[in-house]
Amino acid sequence: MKLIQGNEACALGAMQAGCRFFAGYPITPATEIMEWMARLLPPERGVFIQMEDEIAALAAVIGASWGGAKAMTATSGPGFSLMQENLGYAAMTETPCVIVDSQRGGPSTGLPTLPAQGDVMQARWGSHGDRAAIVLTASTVRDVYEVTVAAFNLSETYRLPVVLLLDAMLSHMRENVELPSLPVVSRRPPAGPGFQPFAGTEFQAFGDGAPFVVTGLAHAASGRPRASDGPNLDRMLRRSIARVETADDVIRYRGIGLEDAEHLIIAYGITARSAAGAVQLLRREGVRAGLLELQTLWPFPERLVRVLAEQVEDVVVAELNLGQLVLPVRAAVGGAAPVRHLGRADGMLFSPEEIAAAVRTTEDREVARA
Amino acid sequence: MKLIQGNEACALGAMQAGCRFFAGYPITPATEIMEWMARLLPPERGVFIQMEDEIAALAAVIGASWGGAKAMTATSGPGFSLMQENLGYAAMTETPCVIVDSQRGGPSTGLPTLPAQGDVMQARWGSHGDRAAIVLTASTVRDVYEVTVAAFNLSETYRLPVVLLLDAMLSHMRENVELPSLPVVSRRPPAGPGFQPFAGTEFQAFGDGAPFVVTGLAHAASGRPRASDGPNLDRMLRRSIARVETADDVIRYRGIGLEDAEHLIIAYGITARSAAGAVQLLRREGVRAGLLELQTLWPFPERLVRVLAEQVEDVVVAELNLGQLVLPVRAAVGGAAPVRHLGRADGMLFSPEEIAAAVRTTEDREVARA
Amino acid sequence: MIPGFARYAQGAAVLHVNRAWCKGCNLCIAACPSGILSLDADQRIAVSDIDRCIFCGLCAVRCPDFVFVLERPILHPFEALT
Amino acid sequence: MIPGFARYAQGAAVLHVNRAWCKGCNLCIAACPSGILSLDADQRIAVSDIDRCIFCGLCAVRCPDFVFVLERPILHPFEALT
Amino acid sequence: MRFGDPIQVRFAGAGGQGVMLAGVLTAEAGMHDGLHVVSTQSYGPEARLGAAKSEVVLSRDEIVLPDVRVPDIVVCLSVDAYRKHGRPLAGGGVRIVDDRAIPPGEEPDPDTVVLPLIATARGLGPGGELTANVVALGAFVALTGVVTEASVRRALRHRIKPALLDQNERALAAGQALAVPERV
Amino acid sequence: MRFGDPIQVRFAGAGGQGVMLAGVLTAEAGMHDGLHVVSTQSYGPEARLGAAKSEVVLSRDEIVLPDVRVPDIVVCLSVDAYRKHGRPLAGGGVRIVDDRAIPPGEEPDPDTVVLPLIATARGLGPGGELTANVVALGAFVALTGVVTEASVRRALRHRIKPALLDQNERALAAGQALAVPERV
Amino acid sequence: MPRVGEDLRQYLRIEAMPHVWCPGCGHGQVARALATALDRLALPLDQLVLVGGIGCSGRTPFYFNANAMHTTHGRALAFATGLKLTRPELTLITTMGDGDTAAIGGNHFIHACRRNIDLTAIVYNNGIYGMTGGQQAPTTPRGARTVTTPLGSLEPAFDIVQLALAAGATFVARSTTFDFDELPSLIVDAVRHPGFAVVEVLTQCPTYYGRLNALGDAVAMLDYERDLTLPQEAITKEGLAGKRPLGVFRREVAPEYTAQYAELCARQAERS
Amino acid sequence: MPRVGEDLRQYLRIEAMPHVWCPGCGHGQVARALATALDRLALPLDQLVLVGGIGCSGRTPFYFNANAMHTTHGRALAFATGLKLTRPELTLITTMGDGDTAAIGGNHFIHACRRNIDLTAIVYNNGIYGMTGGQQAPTTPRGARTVTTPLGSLEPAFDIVQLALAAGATFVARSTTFDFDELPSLIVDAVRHPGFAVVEVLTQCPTYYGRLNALGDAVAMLDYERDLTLPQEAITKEGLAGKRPLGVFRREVAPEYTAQYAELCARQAERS
Repeated sequence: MKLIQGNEACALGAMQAGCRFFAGYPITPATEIMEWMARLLPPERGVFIQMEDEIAALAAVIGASWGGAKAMTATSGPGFSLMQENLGYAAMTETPCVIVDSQRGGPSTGLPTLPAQGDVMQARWGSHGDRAAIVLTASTVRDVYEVTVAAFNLSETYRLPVVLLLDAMLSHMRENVELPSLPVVSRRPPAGPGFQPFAGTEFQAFGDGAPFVVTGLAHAASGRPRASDGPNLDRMLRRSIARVETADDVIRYRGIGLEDAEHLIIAYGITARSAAGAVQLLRREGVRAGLLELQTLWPFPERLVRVLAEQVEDVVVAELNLGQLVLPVRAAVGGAAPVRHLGRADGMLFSPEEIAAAVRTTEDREVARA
Repeated sequence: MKLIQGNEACALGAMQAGCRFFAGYPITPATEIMEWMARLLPPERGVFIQMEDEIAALAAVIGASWGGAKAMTATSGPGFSLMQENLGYAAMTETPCVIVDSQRGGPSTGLPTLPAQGDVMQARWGSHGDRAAIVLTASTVRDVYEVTVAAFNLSETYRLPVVLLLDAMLSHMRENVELPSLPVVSRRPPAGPGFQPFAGTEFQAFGDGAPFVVTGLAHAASGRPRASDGPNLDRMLRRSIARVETADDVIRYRGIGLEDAEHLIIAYGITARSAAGAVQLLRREGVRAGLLELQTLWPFPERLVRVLAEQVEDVVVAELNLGQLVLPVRAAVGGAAPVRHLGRADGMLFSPEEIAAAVRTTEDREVARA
Repeated sequence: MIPGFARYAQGAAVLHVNRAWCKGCNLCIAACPSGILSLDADQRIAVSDIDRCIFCGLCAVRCPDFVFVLERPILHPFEALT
Repeated sequence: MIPGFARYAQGAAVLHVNRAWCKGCNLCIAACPSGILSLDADQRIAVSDIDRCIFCGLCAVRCPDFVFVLERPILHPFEALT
Repeated sequence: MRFGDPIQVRFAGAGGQGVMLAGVLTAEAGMHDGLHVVSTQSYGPEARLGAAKSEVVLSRDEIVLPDVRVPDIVVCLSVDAYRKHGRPLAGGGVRIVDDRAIPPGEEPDPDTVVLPLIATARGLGPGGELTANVVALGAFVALTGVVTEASVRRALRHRIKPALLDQNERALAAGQALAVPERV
Repeated sequence: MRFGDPIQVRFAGAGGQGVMLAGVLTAEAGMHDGLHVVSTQSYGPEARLGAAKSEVVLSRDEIVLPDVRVPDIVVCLSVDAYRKHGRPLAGGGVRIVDDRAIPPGEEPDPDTVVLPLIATARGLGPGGELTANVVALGAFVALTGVVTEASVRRALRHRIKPALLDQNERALAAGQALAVPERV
Repeated sequence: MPRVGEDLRQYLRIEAMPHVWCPGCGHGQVARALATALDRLALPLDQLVLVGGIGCSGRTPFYFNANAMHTTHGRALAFATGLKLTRPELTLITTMGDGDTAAIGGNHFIHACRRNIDLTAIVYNNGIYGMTGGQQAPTTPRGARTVTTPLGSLEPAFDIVQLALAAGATFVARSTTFDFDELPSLIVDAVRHPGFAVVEVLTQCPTYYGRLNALGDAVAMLDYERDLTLPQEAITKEGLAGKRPLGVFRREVAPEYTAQYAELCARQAERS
Repeated sequence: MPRVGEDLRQYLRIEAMPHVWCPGCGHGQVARALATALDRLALPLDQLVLVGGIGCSGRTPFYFNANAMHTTHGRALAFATGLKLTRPELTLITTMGDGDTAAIGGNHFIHACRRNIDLTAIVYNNGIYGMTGGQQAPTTPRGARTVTTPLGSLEPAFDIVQLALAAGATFVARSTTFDFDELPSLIVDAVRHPGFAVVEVLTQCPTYYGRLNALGDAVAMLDYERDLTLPQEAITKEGLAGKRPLGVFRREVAPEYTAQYAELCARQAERS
């Protein structure tokens, strides 16, 4: 049992997952991840470097990944905004890597030391064009450790940049945790000769075999550019998206009281703690509330949400923003139940009571109608 | 009557709207906007400058706006990704300015010369944190001119960065057009003494009155930073979002055959042309199709879409991406009608026949069910 | 009298001290040739004996916190430098 | 014989020319001391009189398109430079 | 008009052969003729190398699709352009190809008119080869009647520097003359 | 325990007075006592200037809310910290304040225990003032019993450099001694 | 009766004080030098814009009674470029730290040097990131400890002056917070210079740089600054002896961008 | 029997040829010089990575039979940094244009110069943006015409060599496409140099720069390059007479980053 900070748990999770390259740039509230990696990597002969900006940090991470290293960077909103171009490059080149965004109040410089969940849509849609995306989050320091390992594993399995969303509270708070050893997915080398670097999810680093090409232009399975072959790109993008959307290990979530819930709360990250508290409060009052805590935000678990929505009277989405994940929730629910949004961008957490009150309001409405 | 390119129409619209500052950086397919502005601005004593990158281009535009100039930049996906941090700054500082993104096949360097509509979500959600957003698009060269003027007008009215989404086809194609003189919204100076630069939508440039503060940190109405006052930020963001969401001049659209449509096609930008062709084809066959062409993508016209969806049997969303605007459409429709998505990321346009076929498929299904 | 400032007079010359802005960094103390400055228990600057002040202004030019304002009839050589 | 290359022989010395890569820029023509290079109607390089070729290799070192390959028994002074 | 509505036209050639201008002139002429027009063209490296193209759609109605998929008329000025952009062609369409642009040993399709466009341009005096595009435009006008000669001349006056106007007008006439015997 | 569950504790003081460490030591001691703990603290300029704080939540159950809104116990080491973070306090709570941290002329609230924490630390010898946080922690342990002395000592051994351990252990004891007469 | 310091209070936004900087931070001394310079320049404050980046030094504009534009990290000069081109009559001074200027903002810095727009850039160089808690800067000397180089930095540091000179800045100077007499004069000269002017100021961060490198408190760090540097006039023929030179390294009148641009517009307007 | 040029074909990815560059573009000549240098270096091609940026020159890696990483605009050196740190045994050469290097990529360039990681940066400087159609570059000479400076550029141009020197690069050289004999040798020296090496190559863009500035075709532009420059050994005491010097400007062995880092790891690993 150790008392550690969320950012430290993230660094320890990365090391456990086999991360051997970190490039970063200072920014509150993510900086401590970098500071920990600066200490943890050299003894393992891993590489730590502080780059000149966040753009360069992600560029270096992608370069390192093509050198064969599991690689990570960590930042917050402003830096994450700067990384969007290279995030798209990582997606286009199917580069495994992990990008941590510890969310703070925004937009812009905003509320640098206060927590938020305002980058949830950006994490999926912040780069231009279409791409496959995996975006994870966590609600406890223990989860941060575990989800960081999962981020690396999924990144390797699907050859994708994986985004892990933390927040200023989770990054900076300390909690007592046990950190178990967890299964780690290794990078899969080419199965045999005639390897095509963009045909599947096997991976060959530069220098480990026949020379090949990596480009952010649309490209063939060989990697060579096909900059005006649209149908080829369309095919490759759909394949990459289908990989994650049909997978059975990508959607991570946790349920409380879902079996008999009449009122569904959907929450994620730090807000899931408050939501769990709200379920406790409500259940004590005899209100059958349930919590769906999403650890995977993207690909959005459409079917799961739809199925649950069909079983309840109403849905409350609580998040520390002015309406982000509620959009795919509404699209998924598709009228199966009324969806109510509870959002804030004031740098504060929801209290369990605030979420419970929102559920009670929908409940009251039911009663009034009945 | 003139034969002009979409990019030229954009530059001419900007000049007509009173744009007197342009900063840009070369990128296909937006570059000609910059080239035209380099010629058009100096004779009007407007400022043109090519900056060192897209980040600097938008920074300079924001700086110029605070100098009192109506200001614009133009780019494509990769540059637009780089602008996301400063786009958030413009939103946070309520800076009027116009950002043109001529979309090309993506992600990353992608298909640099081919059209796409893959930045539709990014234009709304690409920067970290919550913000008010206005995003427009156009489907003809004539519209490009007019919507560019509208972009400036809305930007001034609501003190917001406005994004105008073009695409490689529209930017580069020439069409015969008449370019009328259009009403122009001027920047509104402070009404009287005791002016608070962030209390309303009046605007004072630096040097035109008492000194004041502009910052990307959360701030008071005076502009002075309140970097840990979350409730203040929450209030200011909600106010700014409410301004555009309750306005009656922000939502621009065009309908074809909506009066009696049984099948609703939702399309925008270059795809709206194909969709209009599809409506023609279908109507000739006796299928009552209608087109909702959105010129305003964000704020998303939820009520409009909901109302229309309630009147039809089904909805087809056609767009040159793998599923973007369909998300808010689905959320707005909320089960009122089945929503089918027709997307592509192959750098090609839909033919009218392809869209018509999608509508027919839903129609056939109806028949089969009946 | 400057509002909010403590006032230490030596005849017509006055040393005004804005204790509210002092952060206790010691820079003025090290700079003072007369050794009349020190930190009190609140870690804020205190003037012990204004009669020994030579009104050189070094405290003011060294202070990162705009704590000191000097008022005196004759310009001191250092003054041109501030 | 290099596949895809036209072959111009002068005894044991051979000038191989890959016309498919030629873009007609004139750089080799200007560089050729013997004046035996020109563009044909397709705006691609043509060798008019291989017997006047001195096999200096200037065409090859000037060509931006990797069009020329020289083959010859004795190293020419320029060769060390390529 | 022998072609349907909309009419789709493609000019193809090497970068520098002026196919972009040919397209713009055609579109502008169509505009003067009272038609709706859209023109598009290659961009980037493609536009600078061997197989650039520009395309024009002309119609009495508003134009739905700006891009050309199966043109009614194709004009080709280089071998690469012919190979890359010479096909497909709509039924009843016309392909106008420079006599040096047919790959050696290849037989042109029956719907092809082969003309010495570049040679004719060269014959117009120094710098004449730069007007091969306008010679081709002349042949296109004469052969298809898609746009009127008067409108093409008006477009020329608008788009061509005064110093070069005379030469381009002569090129247009030469192209028309070239095509008269071939009128389809 | 006289407090509810969870117990919320706040340490406040100027940057450099070690309130961050006090919070971490408390949390770690709570962990050794078998409790669930969460600790948080000020960041950025706030943490370096006059009114920094660190907070700890301790509970027998999993902790829902990591942030402290109305603490049960507040420890204040500076005037600015007292002004900014000294209130509110939960009913039945305790406020432990250094005797120099009460603003001059102000009367402390009745739920306040005023102790010479910094003066006591200074009395521990050279560098002693740097252990005011641990003196405060000793008083906190003695007054509230929220965590056990044994666990605090274990946390000290883990977090304090060996060279400074003895001094800190003496500071802890001094704080405890200071508080004994005040036990609430 | 003259009041030393009182004149400076009018340049401050009193309600924003005390400032955010740590005890003994040199940034306050730079701010005082700037206030002194403004006093000598006698500029109308409503025609002055201080443009700050992100980081400790970027907050400077908040404390002045002039226009303040607090921008994004590294981009102050790009914002200032747009503003100055639009309003050449305004006086613009940027306040940026070493990370802001030379890490994330390095590109905008060298381009501003190149373009020669009439702006003044004050570069606060304390060799470390303060706001985020003591990370390596591109000006951190090789071997120095920061929280991201716990065993000492492996990277050579930038010489901001050399970079500015190579990039084409027409006024380039260096001073320190020790040199309370020189610094305001250099700022005055820089602002008066009709072109792009850079003033690098070596300033102390006792909280991080001082603590992590055992350099003592602010008082000791000022002495350290003194010992680390050499005024140009004190350079003997033995050279710098490993010290950093101070003073003005270039002062050269060259075509200024906004003036050239106005001329170009005038020519164009005549034509059309 | 020796074949001039034949040896070079083995370095090319034949199926990717002909390349994308315009007729007479100097980039093909730089590529040939690079192939020649590779031939002399006798590197195993599977241990070589060519890293390109965006723009005409950035496409160079596609035409070589080595590993190719075509990155984002301006960022090639940042990608290369991550790759090289992870795999110090690989040889990395970046191919970037002047806009790529000194406009959008200026910051990564100066930081790469500073860090002294064992990379070679070939900078293709043709004074203009080619891929997008002839816009101003930070290397466009003042007065030169581009499509975004139709009346002539108002901005001074960067001197890439001076920038590299000021930023700390340990090997800095300049050559031209005219100098077909020098250029491959300089690339060989740069690759062999144990640290960060910059080779600036002046190269012609007849399609845009030549046409817009009436400099004639590629042949005329090569003569223009010759007349614009002066080999260092030809510099007389009258100085450069307005010409740009060619040759090696710095060649200095200094601690290389990856070697230092490996040492640091070894020390750390021992400790733990």
